[in-house]
Amino acid sequence: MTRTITDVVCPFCGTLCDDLIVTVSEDGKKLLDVENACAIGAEKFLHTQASDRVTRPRKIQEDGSSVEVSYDEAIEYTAQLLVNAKKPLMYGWSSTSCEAQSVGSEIAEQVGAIIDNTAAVCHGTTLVAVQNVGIPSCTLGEVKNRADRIIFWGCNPAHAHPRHMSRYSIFPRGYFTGKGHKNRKLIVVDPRTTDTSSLADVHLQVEQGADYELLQALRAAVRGQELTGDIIAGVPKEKVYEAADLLKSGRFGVIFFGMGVTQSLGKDHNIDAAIMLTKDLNEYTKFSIIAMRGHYNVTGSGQVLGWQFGFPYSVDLSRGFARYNPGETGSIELLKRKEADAIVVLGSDPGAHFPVRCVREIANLPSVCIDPHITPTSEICKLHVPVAFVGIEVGGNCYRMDNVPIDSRKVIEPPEGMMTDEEFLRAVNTRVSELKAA
Amino acid sequence: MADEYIIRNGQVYDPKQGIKGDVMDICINNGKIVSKVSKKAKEVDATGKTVMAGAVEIHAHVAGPKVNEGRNYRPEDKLFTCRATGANTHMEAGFSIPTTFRTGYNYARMGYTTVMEAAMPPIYARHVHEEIKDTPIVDQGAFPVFGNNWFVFEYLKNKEDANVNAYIAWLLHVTKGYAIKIVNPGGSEAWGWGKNCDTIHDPVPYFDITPAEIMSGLMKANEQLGLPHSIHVHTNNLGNPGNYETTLDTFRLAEGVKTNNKFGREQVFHHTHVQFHSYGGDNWGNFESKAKDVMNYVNQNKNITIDLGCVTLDETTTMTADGPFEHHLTELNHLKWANVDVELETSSGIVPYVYNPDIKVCAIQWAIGLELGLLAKDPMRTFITTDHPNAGPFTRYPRVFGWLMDQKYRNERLSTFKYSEKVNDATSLGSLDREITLYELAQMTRAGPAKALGLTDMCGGLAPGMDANVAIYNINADSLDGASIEKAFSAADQVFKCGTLVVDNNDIITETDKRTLWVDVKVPDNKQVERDVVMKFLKYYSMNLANYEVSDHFVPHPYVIEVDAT
Amino acid sequence: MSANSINLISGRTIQQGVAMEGGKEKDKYHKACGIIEMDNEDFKKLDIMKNTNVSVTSSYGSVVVKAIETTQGPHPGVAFIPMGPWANSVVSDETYSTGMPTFKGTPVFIKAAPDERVLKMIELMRYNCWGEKQ
Amino acid sequence: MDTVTLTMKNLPALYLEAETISPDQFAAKSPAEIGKLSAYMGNEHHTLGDFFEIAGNPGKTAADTKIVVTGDLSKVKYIGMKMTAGEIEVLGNTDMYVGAWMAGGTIRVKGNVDSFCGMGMTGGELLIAGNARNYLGAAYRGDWRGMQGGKIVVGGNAGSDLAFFMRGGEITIGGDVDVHVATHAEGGKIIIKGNAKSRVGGQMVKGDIYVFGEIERMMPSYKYIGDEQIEVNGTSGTFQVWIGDLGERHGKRKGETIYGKIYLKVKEAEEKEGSTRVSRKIKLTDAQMQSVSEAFAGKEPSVSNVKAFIQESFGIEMKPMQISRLIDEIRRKA
Repeated sequence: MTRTITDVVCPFCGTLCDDLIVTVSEDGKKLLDVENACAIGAEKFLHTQASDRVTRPRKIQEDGSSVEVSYDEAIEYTAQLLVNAKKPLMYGWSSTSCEAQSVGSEIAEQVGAIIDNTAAVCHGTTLVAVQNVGIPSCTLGEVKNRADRIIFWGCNPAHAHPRHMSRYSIFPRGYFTGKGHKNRKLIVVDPRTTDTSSLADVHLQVEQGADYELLQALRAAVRGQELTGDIIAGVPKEKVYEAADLLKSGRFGVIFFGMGVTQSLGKDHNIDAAIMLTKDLNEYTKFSIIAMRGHYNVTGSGQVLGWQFGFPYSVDLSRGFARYNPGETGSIELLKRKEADAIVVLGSDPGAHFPVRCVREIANLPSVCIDPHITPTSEICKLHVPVAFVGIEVGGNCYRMDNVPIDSRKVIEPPEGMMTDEEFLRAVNTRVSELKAA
Repeated sequence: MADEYIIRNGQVYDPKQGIKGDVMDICINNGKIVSKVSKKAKEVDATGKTVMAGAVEIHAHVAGPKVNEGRNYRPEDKLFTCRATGANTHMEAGFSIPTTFRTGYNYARMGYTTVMEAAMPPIYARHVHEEIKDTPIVDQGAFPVFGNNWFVFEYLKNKEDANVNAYIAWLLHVTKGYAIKIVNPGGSEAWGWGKNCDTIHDPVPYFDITPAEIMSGLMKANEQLGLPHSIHVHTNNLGNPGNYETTLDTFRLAEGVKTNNKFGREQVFHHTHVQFHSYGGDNWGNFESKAKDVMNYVNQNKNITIDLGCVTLDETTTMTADGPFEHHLTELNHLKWANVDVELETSSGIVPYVYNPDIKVCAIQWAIGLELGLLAKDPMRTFITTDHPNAGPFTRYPRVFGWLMDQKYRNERLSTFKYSEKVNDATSLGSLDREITLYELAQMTRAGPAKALGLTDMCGGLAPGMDANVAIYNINADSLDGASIEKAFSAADQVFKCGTLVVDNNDIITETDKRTLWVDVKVPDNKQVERDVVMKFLKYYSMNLANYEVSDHFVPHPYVIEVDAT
Repeated sequence: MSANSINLISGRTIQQGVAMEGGKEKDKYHKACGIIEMDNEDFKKLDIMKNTNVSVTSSYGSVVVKAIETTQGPHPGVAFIPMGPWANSVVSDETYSTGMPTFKGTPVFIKAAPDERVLKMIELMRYNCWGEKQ
Repeated sequence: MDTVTLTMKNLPALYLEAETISPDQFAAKSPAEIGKLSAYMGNEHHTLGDFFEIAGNPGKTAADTKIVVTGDLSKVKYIGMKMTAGEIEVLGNTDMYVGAWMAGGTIRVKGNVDSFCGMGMTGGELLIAGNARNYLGAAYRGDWRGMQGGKIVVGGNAGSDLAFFMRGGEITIGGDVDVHVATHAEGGKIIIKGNAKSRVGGQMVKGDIYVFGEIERMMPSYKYIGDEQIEVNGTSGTFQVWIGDLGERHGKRKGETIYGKIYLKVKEAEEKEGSTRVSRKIKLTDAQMQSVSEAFAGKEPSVSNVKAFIQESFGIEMKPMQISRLIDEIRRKA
């Protein structure tokens, strides 16, 4: 006998597809099948069934080998580490629920930590750009119902957000878009020809790292100004003018952008220019811009930190009040400059996704990694605390790339005796309070 | 909670019972106002002080997606405005868009105990409730927006009253909403195409309905359902010279409409932040006040209530579900523009704004807000707001009180503008000698808004049986100068929330459990609406219907007002 | 960028995503990320055989990966390593005080290294952090 | 003017936040009182006295107080933050936020400073003998009001995002600058004695930038409108005048549109032949041109390919702008 659970939310990427169908064993202990998910999402669900899954905390020995410890020992170690640190960094918060993030905030406030999420190496520069020039945006349903111009700038949804194009942006038929993709023009801007650009009506193969020049040129072209140079950032001038006309000729356009602009030279300035292009286009037609947030609930972390402290990421609480400046309080800077003296990682993998100099610093610090998987981070931290998979073995609220909140569902039981990250954090928080009171 | 208190010898102002500054004791037991308490009751000496019910905020933007976007995209609003973790308080940050913790604390410090969030986009309801959960002390409700909703458009167009009512009941239920909010009806949908509805008779593109029909239809539905609050309207054409005609056209929609409810509410129509809707002239050069025309109408029509939306002359952050207006604003001041169009439901926008006293228009806007308040014949139907944070942060209420209650205080401000003469030419403020009294203040901030919200037997008054929300201010009728008023109302000496002493010696001493107010309406089963909802979610929403409803754990302390409309 | 340096970018591939969720300690991840995608032109230019190991060196570090022909090209002068520890052994950590490293646009030198081995995830981490090499 | 000398005696384990090192804070205090002023290390509260030897006495007011800070200050942040008057002299290198939001007085740093110095500055002088890193004279995150007044002089080089959102005041850089100069500027004057990379004046609405060296890559949204003979801080010469950023909105004054302006000094050599474009030094021989056009016959030549090709075949380093012009030439020939 099996049970099927519908309307399940996928905890992989910021697209938060919420139409998955999961089949589980009658006792709710085994996950048997996942429908509607992309390859990555399906793998995420199925990995919970791995036979070699770590189910108890592990301390890493001097010699690199690891010994199993109890959750109580892990809680004590984590609380002590946080209380004794002068400037602890609490990083991650993306692969978890807003409820767990809130507990994290309480701990961070108690110990005067710096709390940062994966926007630091993802869309942090997007948030900075938004702080500089704002962002005219819309929900993904608006795209589905109205959009006839789609621009993918420096992103490759075919790989990074596999169901994005079919659910929201290219293929769906909406209220005003009955013809689906037939009435949508797709422009892809990417230094590579990608599986996404192969679908495009227009591919602008921008010179890598010159997006800012191309964007400002486009803005000038939209204003009918004359451009200097006949090749603009690797793109022939005529093609720039054609693109400008194509954008202006639509009724409702959307720019989706990703790591191609946030992580290339110029960073926030690239997005800044893209946002201003969007704003300019609203003088001719309707245009919106949406960041392709990658990580499951990174958006939610930004929301929670926002209403609790006023800033979306890289929040420095060390002085008892909240401060923010990613160029100083961001995880990368802190590790590069050796400003932090301890680190707790939850729901993220800096070991895999930070530059090597920062990874080396993590390895040198007192460190805890709270993550269901064995990861590069878990391998270099002093303590690895495995927890239940959020969005699969425990529910909780999460925010989509367009900031729409969705309450994710629990579909199966975690392995016997395994804690959820929220439970673990609550225990740590209680212990921290005791230590502080003492 | 169970504690007994007796507040002795205060000068009590309670319009609910018609008490006008009499020296008397107020008794509290078990969270409620009572007529007497036992010997064990703790005493609070209020001699020479003013005692009022906890104030009721009828319109502010304090929780939800656009508020938080405002926080996150304005780090400069936090610069040097933070307050460190205290003995009884979390960290606080933000001036014009404070964090949820500071929002709760600052309302409580000023003696406010009930706060309504003015605009909740239904698909974002879960977010609104997450923030309400993290806003300490004050009771809160949120108004879902209906004025640009595709279901509403279609049912009204087809004159399907029963379906309109059933849909409203369903949406209030799934969003845990409190009342029907209407923002730039039709205009925010038109903004989906970069267009707008400038008058209440402009048809909404592709939907073959007008703003007037939307507002009238929802007003009718509101009374058929008998909801606690009336429709809560921000009409078309906000913020433009000459818009007072649109405003009066909108008011006239209420003519002849009778109220129907069991909550003691007398109005059928509430119009918010009227300051932004009382402009004459046809450009910013000949921009002038039409407060007189607007208030003459309001004074004569008893089934209308309004709130002011007073400009406080600060650097603030404007945010509204009126998307096209924010675009218009960013074109004027070139400051950063955030916009979110929400599928099938609404749009919204945010732009920082500096109300500079040296700019003529800003000074005139300031004057209009105060004119409206001073021209109000019935303080029970005219409520003080700043449309926080649009015309200024709610933390400036005490200053607005000062301006309204002390002619000298406001004239000092009026006479020191760079363009004082022009302001005097464009408004009548200089000629108004009225000074709002403490009793009228209690009407405009307590009894009035509570009654308009249908909460007249719960809050906003000090009658036995009502929630023990009480504020004690160190001021009295003998010392009502602007500066003292501002000081006293900025930080109450004591505040009780449902019988718990939450503010003592002007600061927070505890975070009692707040409550979330929402309205659950029973209507006859309606298969067609059920089918329509399923269909629309399948075809047009980006989210599955099963994931749309705000489940109960997002509302840990619900206070459900049940309405039977079967 | 000097004459024979290549412009390195890193990013998501669906294979990397699937392998990542399947377990980063597994072979699949190592196979999906321990690679560098290059154009034919560049293979010729640098005189490197397809599907052989190469050493990639930048001013930020060095790593051995397997060179394969690009799956999403052409992009002459640009090489691609899927996001992960291998890419991050060489990417630029310059943030220009924005907090964001330059994951895309690091000048690297690529040399044939047929005798070198592509380290497994755990080996690579230990080697990068503590200089251990099994 | 009376002088207080702070000498670092105990190096902080982590970075030290010492915004209290400012004449406004010191004025009319005894050395003992100064020693009790707060300084923070992470979440630990300390005092200046814990880290510094304090000698001498301040004046009655900030204006007649001079502070000399010495020792290893490379881990000290916020020196002179928000100062309104008086003097600070830093003997050596120091970290971030030197003179941030300063409104008056003078800060002299003998060594280098890190990022975010002179942020949101409204007045006074910030004089740095060495190099400054990123966001010098810039705006705080989200603020549209960067440096609004006062003067910043850097002897060495400056990093990226110099004068981000600048509204007024003057900045002089003795050496080179990194990418993004005066982005979003709406006023102010910037003089760069050395070279600039790219994104000079991007999204600039108003303001003047003078570059004595070269600009590696001019924004495509800037337009060359001719040469001018001008004098800048004593040195006069011929400058190319570029207006932009043409992608931005621009206000009008008396019916005339106001643009951001970049003045690019024309090198002596070029002045003779009269300059019309950025640096013409490098020119390919016809033979070289020939081989380039052959190499790319029938292809869609991208700037980076051609650049690389020319580097390898002739060992010539050319600027992207020159390359793109060269590509047009090839096109026209073909």
